[in-house]
Amino acid sequence: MLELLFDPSFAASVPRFVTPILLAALGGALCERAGVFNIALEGFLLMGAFAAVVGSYFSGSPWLGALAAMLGGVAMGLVFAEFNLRRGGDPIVVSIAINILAAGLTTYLLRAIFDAMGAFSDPAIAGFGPVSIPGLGWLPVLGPVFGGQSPLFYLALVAVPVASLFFARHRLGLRIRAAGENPAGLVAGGVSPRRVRLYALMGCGALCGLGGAQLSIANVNLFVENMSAGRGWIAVVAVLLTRGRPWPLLLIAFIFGTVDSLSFRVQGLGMPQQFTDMMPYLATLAVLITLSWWRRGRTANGGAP
Amino acid sequence: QEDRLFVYVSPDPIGVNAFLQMGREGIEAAGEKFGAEVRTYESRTAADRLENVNAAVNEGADIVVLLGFEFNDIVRQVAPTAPDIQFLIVDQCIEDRPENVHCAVFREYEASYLMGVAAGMLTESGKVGVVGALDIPFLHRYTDGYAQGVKSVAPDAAVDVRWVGGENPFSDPVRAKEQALAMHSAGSDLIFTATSGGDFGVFEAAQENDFLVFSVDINQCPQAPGHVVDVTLKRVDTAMLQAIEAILGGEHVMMSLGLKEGGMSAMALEKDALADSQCVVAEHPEVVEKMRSVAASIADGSLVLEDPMFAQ
Amino acid sequence: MRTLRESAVLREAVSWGVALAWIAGVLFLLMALVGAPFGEALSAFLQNAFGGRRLSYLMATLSRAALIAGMAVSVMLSFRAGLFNIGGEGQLVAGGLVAALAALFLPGPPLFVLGASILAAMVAGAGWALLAGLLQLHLGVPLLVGSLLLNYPIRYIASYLVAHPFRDVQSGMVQSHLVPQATWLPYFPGTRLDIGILFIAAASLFAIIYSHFTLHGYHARMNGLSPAFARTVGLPVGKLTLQTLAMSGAIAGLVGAVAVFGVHHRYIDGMLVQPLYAWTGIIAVLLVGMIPWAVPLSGLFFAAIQTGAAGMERSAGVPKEIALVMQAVIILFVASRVSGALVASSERRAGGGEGA
Amino acid sequence: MPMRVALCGITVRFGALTAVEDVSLAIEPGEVHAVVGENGAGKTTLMNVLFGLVAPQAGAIRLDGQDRRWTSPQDAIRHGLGMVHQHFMLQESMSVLENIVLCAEPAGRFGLVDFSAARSRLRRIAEQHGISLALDRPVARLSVGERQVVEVLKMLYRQAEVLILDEPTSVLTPQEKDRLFATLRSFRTAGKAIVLITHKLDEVMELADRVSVMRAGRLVWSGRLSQTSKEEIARGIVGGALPPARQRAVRTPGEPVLAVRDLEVAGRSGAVGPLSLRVHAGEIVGIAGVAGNGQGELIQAITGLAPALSGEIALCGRPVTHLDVERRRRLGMSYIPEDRQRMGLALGATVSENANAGRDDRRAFTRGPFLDRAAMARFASGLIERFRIRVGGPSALAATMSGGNKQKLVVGRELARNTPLVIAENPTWGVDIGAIDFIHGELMRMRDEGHAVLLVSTELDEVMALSDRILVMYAGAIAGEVAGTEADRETIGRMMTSRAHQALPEVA
Ligand SMILES: Nc1ncnc2c1ncn2[C@@H]1O[C@H](COP(=O)(O)OP(=O)(O)OP(=O)(O)O)[C@@H](O)[C@H]1O
Ligand SMILES: Nc1ncnc2c1ncn2[C@@H]1O[C@H](COP(=O)(O)OP(=O)(O)OP(=O)(O)O)[C@@H](O)[C@H]1O
Ligand SMILES: [Mg+2]
Ligand SMILES: [Mg+2]
Repeated sequence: MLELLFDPSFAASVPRFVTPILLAALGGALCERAGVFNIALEGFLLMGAFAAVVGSYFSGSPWLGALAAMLGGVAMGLVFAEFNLRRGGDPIVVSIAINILAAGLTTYLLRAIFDAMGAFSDPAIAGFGPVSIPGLGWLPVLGPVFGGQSPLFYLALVAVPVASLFFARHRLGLRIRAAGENPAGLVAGGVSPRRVRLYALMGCGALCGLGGAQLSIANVNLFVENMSAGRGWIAVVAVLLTRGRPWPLLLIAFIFGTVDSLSFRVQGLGMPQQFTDMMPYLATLAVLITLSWWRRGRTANGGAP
Repeated sequence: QEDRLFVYVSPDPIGVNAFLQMGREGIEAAGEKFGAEVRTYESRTAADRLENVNAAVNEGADIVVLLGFEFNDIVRQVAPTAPDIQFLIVDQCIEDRPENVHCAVFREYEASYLMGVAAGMLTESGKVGVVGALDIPFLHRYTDGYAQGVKSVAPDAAVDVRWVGGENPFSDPVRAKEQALAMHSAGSDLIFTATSGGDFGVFEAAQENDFLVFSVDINQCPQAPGHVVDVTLKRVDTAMLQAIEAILGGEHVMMSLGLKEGGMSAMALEKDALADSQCVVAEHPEVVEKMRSVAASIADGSLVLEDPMFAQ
Repeated sequence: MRTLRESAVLREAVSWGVALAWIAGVLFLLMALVGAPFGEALSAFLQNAFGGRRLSYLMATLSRAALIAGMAVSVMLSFRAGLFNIGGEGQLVAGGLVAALAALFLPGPPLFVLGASILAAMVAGAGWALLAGLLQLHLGVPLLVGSLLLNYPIRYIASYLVAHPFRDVQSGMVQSHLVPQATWLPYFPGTRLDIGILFIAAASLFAIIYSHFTLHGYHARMNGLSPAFARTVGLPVGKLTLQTLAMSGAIAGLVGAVAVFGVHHRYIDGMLVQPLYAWTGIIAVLLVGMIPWAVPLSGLFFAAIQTGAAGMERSAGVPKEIALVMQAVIILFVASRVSGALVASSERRAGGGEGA
Repeated sequence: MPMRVALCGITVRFGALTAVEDVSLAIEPGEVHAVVGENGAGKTTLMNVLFGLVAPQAGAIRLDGQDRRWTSPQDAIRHGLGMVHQHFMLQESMSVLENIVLCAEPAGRFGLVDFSAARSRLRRIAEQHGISLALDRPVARLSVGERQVVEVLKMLYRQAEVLILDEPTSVLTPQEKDRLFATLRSFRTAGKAIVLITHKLDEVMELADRVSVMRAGRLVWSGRLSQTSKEEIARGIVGGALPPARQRAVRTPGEPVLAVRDLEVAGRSGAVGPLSLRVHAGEIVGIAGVAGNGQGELIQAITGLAPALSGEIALCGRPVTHLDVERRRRLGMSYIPEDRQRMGLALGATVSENANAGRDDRRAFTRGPFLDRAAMARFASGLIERFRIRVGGPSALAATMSGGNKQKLVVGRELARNTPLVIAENPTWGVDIGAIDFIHGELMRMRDEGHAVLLVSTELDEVMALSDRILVMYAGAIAGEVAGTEADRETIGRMMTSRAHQALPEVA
């Protein structure tokens, strides 16, 4: 039975679940820390997935596809900034509108550019192949997890410490944190929080774009309308859970990815699909509760907070 | 200049759904043939469906074609209030139908059964898989039909039944691909996919890991040449044309379409098209032979299959 | 003073004009892109949002508006109390599911069954909301996260229940059996609009009165504006939280029941989730800055653009994706315009205080 | 390079309210320019104009004879202006160092902040001015006084030539104040211009070279300190005669109203306590001490805002240790919190809504479950009148009131409850002299009417002026008790700071 769960492809599949969520969540973290309540990650991700296919199809290079994806994400970030930061629209309303916009726009452009209804799959879409990391092959579990994945996975992994360093040490990172915590302090220091938030939104767009690229030119090589399929929302949940801190985000993304990947396999044991679909959310809830119990236990035992 | 209006209401966004696309082709053909203006109303949600049917009535359509059993309740509500309007509901017949409600149903499980037969004959690992978009009764016509077909030729073979699920089950090639990969690495060497937009992902998985798949609705073999064994064919367009003709002729239509009527089929049964279909089954004459003989016995009634949709 | 006010009104009017011009401009561009006739599309939009034979489209808009406004009112109660309850969807599903099952299994005269089922739905909605509240108060899971996460289990539980134990097998769908016909909410005479909207109107009225005129509503709002303040002046913060959540959840449950008894007459998998009633409710509340009396109107606005866009798609040859883009564009411009107006009016109110 | 700043004919309006009207003012290098005036006189607004935070409706800013227009504080900062704001502009989650460099980060490769360069520069500055503060502590754990030091350091770090300090001393201990003043003097010697906003005339007399007095948005007097006197300034501020000095009536304390025994509370740095104290009816017990020595935790435990780890609290003879805030207040407790912005008021609500929150006599402003808005407004108007709160009316938003008026609203609301016990935490923080006198008078009146008053203040003068008994807190414990009549600065100062300089962590 265990073999059925942890079949040979299990370990290798986890990163494919993790990468889009992690990238999008890191983007969301930028916004969260900057005090922009951006729950449009779903729309950003979708636009990124679409732009990746466009870029890759016309250039023949997955890297240019990824670049196009980042630009697509940034474009959505700019729309967000225009309507939230400049015109003062409520961020949640703007987010929902952007999710709708992305769904409509990608479908429309799919038809306009590729003359395709709902889906576009073509050998000319160059996808990311697996990157082999020498010396990892022989490792039992880590080998398949960390070897032979798409380059975007490694990028996402590297992005975690980079983001952590960025918030701790980079001038923009510092300002982003200030914009989220006490923007009046920035104003008093002569820095416009709005400008800082604009940068955060653009960074968020770029990262979500890469997440979308992982979906459409790494996990598969095609675009289907609405193919982000709720992953942006999972990223939103992860961001809210961790309040945008990069290392905990990595943990949550891995829990989510692992459980999700596992839930596919649990179906093979006969558990109804409705329950396997529930698993990642319940696992997250369980982790949350455990963490807060643990934290509470520590403070109650007189430890300094 | 056109004095007739046909309205086609889809239960879901048409998008990548080959079945719904075929419905649109059918209504357009009918419009052309009978000189009617044709409109397509796409629904996204249960509430949209009701609104769209009401709108069709409101616009004074002559024939409203509803694709899918999702419209049962709605037709029951609306049809009596609009006696001049003819409703054709495809995929299910409601009981005690009013005079202006017509129906055409497909017996998808018959064609799926044939896929199962082929899978059972071709499997080397003794294990085959089937993945559906979502665990809904309608898709059991595919999954259960397939499983029965497998068992009929390989009683010891195991059938792994799984679903895409998630937030967007009918349009998630990423999850569908993962599910196919997981099934393949759990031992299945032939996988039947009925996942709508997810099919593309399953095809990719098959090409990358070199296993064989079956698919549904239209000839999808060219999508992944050398990896698609066979597909079930569902002739919504011709069925719609026939039904509309009969309705216009004043009949109270109730059609059930399976292998016998030619409403359902498989590439293996298409004597003319098989050679150019790029389907793998063409390379296995003994499988084609068997499938044709099973199809014949289903058609002549010597083999009776239960509709899995009403199982449980 | 008078000229000041007049010029403010004028400024407001002008800026609305500019926003409308923007919307029109962007839409015109979109229409030109897909080659749809702009004027026809526009009239189709309005016609399909508010017109139709015997106003049937207006009825469709109202029917949708009822559910959206109901969810908006539910969310508003939470938000005004500073409770970021975005679990309305779960509470709605819990309500709808329990309403349908209760109506199927409760014995007794139809009116009693209807009443008891609605009550049960409200209790279920309240219970699901309370669960998120308890998670926050006792297990340290922030309400925002907890309420959001709780949407998923109930959605899948409901899906499982109507896919397996309580499925109407003959229908071939993932749905429960029809509730007894005698419990269906009647239509307004001569229309296809059920009287469910009256329930929602009552709930809205309750919420408006509650928010503006009751002690509890006042306390909840103080808690919403500053939890530290509320604690300091001795408001029972924990109790307020739970009571407000329960109220909010009960209204969401009521909306679920109205959808069952008024519209679908059974619980169909996804019928409360796919139309995004809960999310639309949230943005309807935020659009008008949580001003109670404006919330139902905002719900009507969103319903109108949804039915209008759907109608435009049906009759003017505008593809569905363009209809989607159009909705987004309208929401974006109107959202920023309304927020601007709210800020301006609150500034005026604050500034004008001295002179009054 | 020394710089002359002039404000010419500045006018600022907020809606119908004119906050600053036609004010002209010159700020000379090498001078300390004190700006005084009642709460709401427009001091902060005027300085916000100078600093680019508020755009004036009329008037100009002139630097060395050249007209300037600020589009944001960034312009002002670039031109050498620095401001310490009345309400701190700090990031609680960040360390002291991060706060100081924020917005003026010395960036190295890839825009990474060169913290070590900043650290060594700060160490030099701190040594130069005799300031000590641990740079790596998160600001959330600093006391208000320490936060003030961070704000000053921030300005020093930016090498501002014109320094604006908006009520910098209102939260400092005498020692901290002396140190700040020494720093300011060294600035003056270095030729910098300093604007000091304060409500304490002693400080003006001590440090200022030039004084400007504002009243109701207008500049009523401006000139050299030597040309005026303390009394004259005070008369200028209140616009009339000064209130007579207060006489303390002799009174024997009655029953204990508040009794605290062996109380322990979790604190920012380790547990506070065990503490025991009593407050009797008809007496004011003052708690003196450097901010951050456990006073906050003690008050939180007494009010019920934080749980007690152990020990007992009794109110009017009833144990209340396990009761919530609401029940304690009903039993007879009122509380004037130190933090009026967050705890004292809901800034987004109206004056009336703030005034009526936490009232026990709900019957008086409700009918069944419904509110009697008119009664609420009447009550708020009563407070506005009685406590001379300068605000548009009951329906104005609390956020638009000036700091002093906010404080008066909080004090008014709490005192109007007329409870046996009143807890006042820095009740005159940032309040003008007229209002200080008024609030002190009200607290004395409460005492004279037989209420028990527990006064916590970092302001030694205030504690000494009001208290019948003084408890001194140090390091989470009560370091000593002095009778009010026998109190002198020396004794108390020794108790609260004897080892305080050791407690302040060195510069990291
Ligand atoms: N943003 C604002 N909107 C409306 N009115 C304001 C605003 N800011 C300040 N005011 C009003 O302007 C007047 C001057 O306020 P200001 O803060 O300058 O007073 P101040 O002299 O600094 O008082 P304090 O000594 O209490 O700090 C007050 O009446 C205040 O209520
Ligand atoms: N290297 C950088 N990378 C990304 N963003 C930056 C960088 N440098 C500055 N910014 C951002 O640009 C915005 C404004 O840039 P601007 O050039 O006006 O500031 P600055 O002059 O660099 O700041 P300072 O006040 O320290 O002189 C700031 O909000 C800042 O966050
Ligand atoms: Mg001030
Ligand atoms: Mg610069």
